[in-house]
Amino acid sequence: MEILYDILVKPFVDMVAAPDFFLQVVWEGLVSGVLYALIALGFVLIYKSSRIFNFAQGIMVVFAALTLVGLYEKGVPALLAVPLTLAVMYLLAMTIERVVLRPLVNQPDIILFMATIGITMFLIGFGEIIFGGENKVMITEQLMIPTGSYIFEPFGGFVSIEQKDLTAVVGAVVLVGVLLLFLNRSKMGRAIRALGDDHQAALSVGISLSTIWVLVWFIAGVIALATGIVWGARAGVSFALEVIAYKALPVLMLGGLESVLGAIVGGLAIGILEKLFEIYWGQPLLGGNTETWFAFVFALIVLLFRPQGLFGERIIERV
Amino acid sequence: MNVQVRSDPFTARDGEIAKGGVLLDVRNVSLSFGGVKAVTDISFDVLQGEIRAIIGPNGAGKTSMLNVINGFYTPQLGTIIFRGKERRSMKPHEAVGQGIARTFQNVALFKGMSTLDNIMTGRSVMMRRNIGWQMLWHGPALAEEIEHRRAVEEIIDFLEIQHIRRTPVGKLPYGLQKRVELGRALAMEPSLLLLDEPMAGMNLEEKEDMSRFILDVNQQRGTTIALIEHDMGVVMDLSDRVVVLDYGKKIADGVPDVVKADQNVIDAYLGVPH
Amino acid sequence: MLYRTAGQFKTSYEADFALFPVKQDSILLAAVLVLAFVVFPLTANEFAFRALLIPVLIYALAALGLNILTGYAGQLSLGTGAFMGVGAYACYKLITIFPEMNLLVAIALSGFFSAAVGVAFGLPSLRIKGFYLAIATLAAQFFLVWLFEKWAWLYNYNASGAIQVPNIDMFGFTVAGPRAPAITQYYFVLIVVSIVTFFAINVTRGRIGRIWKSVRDMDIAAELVGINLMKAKLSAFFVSSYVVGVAGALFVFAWRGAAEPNLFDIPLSFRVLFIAIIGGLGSILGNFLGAILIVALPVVLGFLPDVFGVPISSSAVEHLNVMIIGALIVTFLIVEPHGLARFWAVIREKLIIWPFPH
Amino acid sequence: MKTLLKNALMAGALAAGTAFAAQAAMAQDSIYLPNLSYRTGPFASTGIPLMNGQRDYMMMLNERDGGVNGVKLGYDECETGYNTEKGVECYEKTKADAAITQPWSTGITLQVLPKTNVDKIPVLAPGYGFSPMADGKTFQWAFNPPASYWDGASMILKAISDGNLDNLEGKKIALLHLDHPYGKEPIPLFEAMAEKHGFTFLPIPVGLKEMQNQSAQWLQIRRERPDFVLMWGWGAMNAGAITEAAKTRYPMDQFIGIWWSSLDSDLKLVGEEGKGYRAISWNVPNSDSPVMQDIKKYVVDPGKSLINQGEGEFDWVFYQRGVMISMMLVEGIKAAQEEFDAKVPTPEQVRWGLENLNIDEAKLEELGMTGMLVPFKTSCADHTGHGGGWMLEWNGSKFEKVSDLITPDREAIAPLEAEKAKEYAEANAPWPVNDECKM
Repeated sequence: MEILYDILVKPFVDMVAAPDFFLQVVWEGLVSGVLYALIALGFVLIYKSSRIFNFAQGIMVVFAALTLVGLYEKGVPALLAVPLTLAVMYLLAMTIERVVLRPLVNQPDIILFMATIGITMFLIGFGEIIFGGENKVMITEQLMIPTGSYIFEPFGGFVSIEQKDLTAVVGAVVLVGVLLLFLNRSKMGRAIRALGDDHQAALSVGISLSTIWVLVWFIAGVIALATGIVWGARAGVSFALEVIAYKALPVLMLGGLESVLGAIVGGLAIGILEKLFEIYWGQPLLGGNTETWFAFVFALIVLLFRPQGLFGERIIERV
Repeated sequence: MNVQVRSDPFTARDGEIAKGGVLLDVRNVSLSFGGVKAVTDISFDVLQGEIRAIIGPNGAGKTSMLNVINGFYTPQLGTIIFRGKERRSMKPHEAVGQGIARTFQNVALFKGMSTLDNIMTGRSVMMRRNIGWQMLWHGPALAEEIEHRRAVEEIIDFLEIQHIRRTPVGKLPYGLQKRVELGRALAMEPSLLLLDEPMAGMNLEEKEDMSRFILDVNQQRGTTIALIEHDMGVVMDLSDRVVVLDYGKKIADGVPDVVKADQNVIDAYLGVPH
Repeated sequence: MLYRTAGQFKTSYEADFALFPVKQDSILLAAVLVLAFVVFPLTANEFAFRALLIPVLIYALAALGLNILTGYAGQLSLGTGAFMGVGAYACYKLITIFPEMNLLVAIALSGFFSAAVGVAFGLPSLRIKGFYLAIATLAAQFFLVWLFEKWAWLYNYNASGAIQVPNIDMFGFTVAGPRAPAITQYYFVLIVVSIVTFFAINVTRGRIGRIWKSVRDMDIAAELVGINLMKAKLSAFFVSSYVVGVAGALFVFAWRGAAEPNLFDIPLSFRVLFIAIIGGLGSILGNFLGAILIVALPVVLGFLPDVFGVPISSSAVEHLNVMIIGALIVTFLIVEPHGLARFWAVIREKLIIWPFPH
Repeated sequence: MKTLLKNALMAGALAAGTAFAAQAAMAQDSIYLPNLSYRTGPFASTGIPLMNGQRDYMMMLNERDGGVNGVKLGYDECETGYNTEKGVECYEKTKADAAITQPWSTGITLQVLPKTNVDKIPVLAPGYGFSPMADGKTFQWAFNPPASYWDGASMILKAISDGNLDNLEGKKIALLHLDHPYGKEPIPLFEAMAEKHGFTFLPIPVGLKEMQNQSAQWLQIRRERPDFVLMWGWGAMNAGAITEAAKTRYPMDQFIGIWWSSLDSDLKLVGEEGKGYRAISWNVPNSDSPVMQDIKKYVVDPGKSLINQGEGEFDWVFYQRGVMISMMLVEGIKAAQEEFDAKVPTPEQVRWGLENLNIDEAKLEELGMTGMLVPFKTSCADHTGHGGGWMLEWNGSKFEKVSDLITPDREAIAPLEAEKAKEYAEANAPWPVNDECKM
């Protein structure tokens, strides 16, 4: 009985007993969730337009952040380093399109997926040769990101909100907004969406496939840079950052591989839920560190009931 | 690992039905997908040993009907009686167990496998040596493999596809793929064979070959056949009886000459608005 | 002319079902077996055993297991490493609980543990397909590795959380543990791998193999020719995880000698997946070719700077190594997406008709 | 294009086959000292300065003195990326010619440990590895001078209790540790001490994937309100923890790390906010000491060093610790050369040398390292030396020594070491024990 109490009742009692702490947990989860959502967004864009499950999104985050910091260390002013990094990401998108994607058109999904793992390994080796393996400090202040923190004191406790986390959240919202505007309003954006729906149809309206692919990979690169800046501001920039790419995968499962909205909602939901689970169930009952698997198991369970994910389209099988 | 449990694949189709008896009886079947009606209140029967055609314009619900018969879809209303036994819902592989085999409108072969292997999969249901024997290969597993290989080679000879035995079917032209698919269905030794547009996309010569195969199967093997086909000439020549569907409803049923003269059928094919 | 098949006729189905209907293939296999059983043991030094021969065999076996699932049955899995872990921990527990147990028996039994876990995590495959399933197998990957860390019973409450292989004797030879000579371990691995490979070849070319392949090529059609999808998929998970589990047990007992939980983490899964894909999905031979490439390449690359006298630091070699393997994967996928096995098949075709161009 | 690539692949395969036959042979007048380094992977940031220090000291000796007693020091790195599998591969690759193996990770050490009994190669794992390795009778080939993790744990407890562990009664002490053999090493000692002295011990593991995002762990710390947080962190984990500590407003003066959590660049991430953070260490950097000046003169200034001078790596605790580690190895070799009158001592002779190290104040002075390392002495029964350590404190821009020498409570640790060593030997029976050692 005691175990049932610990599982079913005590966590909620704890939540109510220390509401300020609960709020802090939710906030921390939300911030992680925003980052997961950003990475998942990069995945979704590429998947939508080219059916490629881009495993390299994680290393692109590291690569973008390292390029930014590396350029700054070489003496480039921070505000100039950002557009230069974007140029590098564009170059990367172009190279990937030319060298990898174009020769692999029409290959099965798994082959393309493996190719992105190949790209990941290549970029890891390449990045370490160029930038070295040391931890680097994100140039937070130089980019004019505030570094203080706001302290709120509700319910007699305190909730501390880092300004850079807040900036990350606001920045992500703006980025997503711009992206949605672009996808829905601009000619290019509509082309990308058309490509997601039907390759042939998109081609028949006269849009070059390679132009779109370069563009999409470049947008994924922009998202990667944004992710790299905010995440790097939290914990420094190093190759260990690459592992957060895995966290985007359950988000995709939950949100559906093709849904922008799904990536955002899925990311936030997983960020918050895994934190709550870890703090209120994982640490007291399971010895902690449940964040490594919680998101996957949670997404798996949801998927068993909705195989297409929360926002994916229902699949009707036909012969 | 027994994929299919059946006492003896070759004889026990509980209660053989004499030629001319009712093999399959479809009664008042309705099927819809989320409010869209595919098939409404359809009844017809298939007699032992006949060739039964199901025709109708595009979207009439023909393929849905076949899917209901072999258990891929479960109808919301109505019953299916096969060999005198009523069923409501079943899995497709169970329908195969009862002796229903089919081919598909868009060829559904296993593209990575050879012609021989494709047809051999039709025998999977009848093969029963467990994984232990399979691992060793020699002994009973090999004997079983050879026994079924013989049956498959007979089908290969019958369909005149010896020369493509080892070719991966993905590389075959469309007409041959259709033939291989027929071979796979035959390998299941069905008592009811469902053919979904067996001649779609074929040239005249190929159509003639296919017609000959269908007639041979029906006459030499005594297999009952239900087929969907668009080519009216073929349908009228081949089939014993025809059922006509339009917008998911049955509009005519009878021997070819009667159906051909039916005003509803003519209207449906000419597209007279309802 | 060397590889002429003309004039070799089959007069019975038995002959046609022989493992190698073409005589030259059998000769080649015999040559490879002689090489593996006689020549290598006579010539290899300890480093060659431990850094090349033993790992190639074990990785090939793991890839073979994965290939059954992904290459034959079409179910992509990213959790191979964790299933190897299940095999390894099961074997460790069996050996420490029953110290008298023969190691071969323990390894054979430990496969069943990973098979059971594999089936449990294979259940979602009945509802989830493609990449969704691949991500779902990551749930197994991360959860199991976490469990290896947290469930102290698994590693007998060792303070370090690692498992250590004791010295194990079998028929008067020390086959596992720090005292085991490399050559004994090599033979041990070689025998297990040969047997499992023989079984795998037979299973994949018979009825069960056809069922798996039909599910891979078109699962709906497979169901409509009477194949029970649930049994087909779960049996693939079972057999695949069994082989992977055996490979995992060998991995720790016959090669590494000790293991910590994060050894079985995602990089191992990817490594095995690379081998299976570069070797060729849906091929048995490919696993061995892939393993030779992926295992040997870094070792060889590590030696190259010394050989050519290029002064380059070992970390730079490592970076280059990662880059080269990444580039190689991409190159292979572009040049021959069906892997080394297809590469060999093409060469063989050419040899058969040689010296004529067509 | 495709045919071209195919041909290239075939040619590559051929070249690879022939290249494999060759192996680097070592010249007679040098001693091969491989180091299983990690300059790549998630732990590279901590590995690089250590490796640089090790390398530069040996290079300096080769440049300044022509090696030791006329024998060049053949320092060589084999890259592991802190990956156990690669580590074992490196061990196998280097062991044929090696006089020593330096595994550089507790995981690799544990794997290599049983093999060294058979291969007869000494393992040098200064300040890491398995704490019971101190028992030299059981672990004949393993050395972890000048202090083990259990020593470190004991020293930290001493420091926070003002020398009397009973002062900790009723207190709560959290151990933030990497969820890896290394991070779990001190747990048995802390558990034993908690029971003996009545404090609550709370281990908080940080998974390898969670190193950069420790918010869950720090939320737990905020909820549990421990009186002290001790850290067994490594690589990216240190920086993550210190950032989170600053963010959670956890008092820095109650936050103490083991020696591997004292990397300057980690603390530079937080700068002023990390002020007051302490770490126990058995070495103290002193860039003006004669030895460092020689390294500067012979290695750094001629541009032969790999250090990042812009970051001030030369002054870092870790870089100079690497120097100390190489010194211990070289002293072992020197001892072996003298005892056996051998120019290039065999691995067995090096083992004797490491078993008879006597690094006292006089020796340190002679080497130009006064005050840079705790003095210690090894024997056949004691492979650690248990020299003790000092507290270093981060002052916002660098680490400063803030305590006198703290020594571990050997009386409390020794029985535990003996017990665990015995357990280990039993679990790995038959395990050879050095019966000749009568101490």
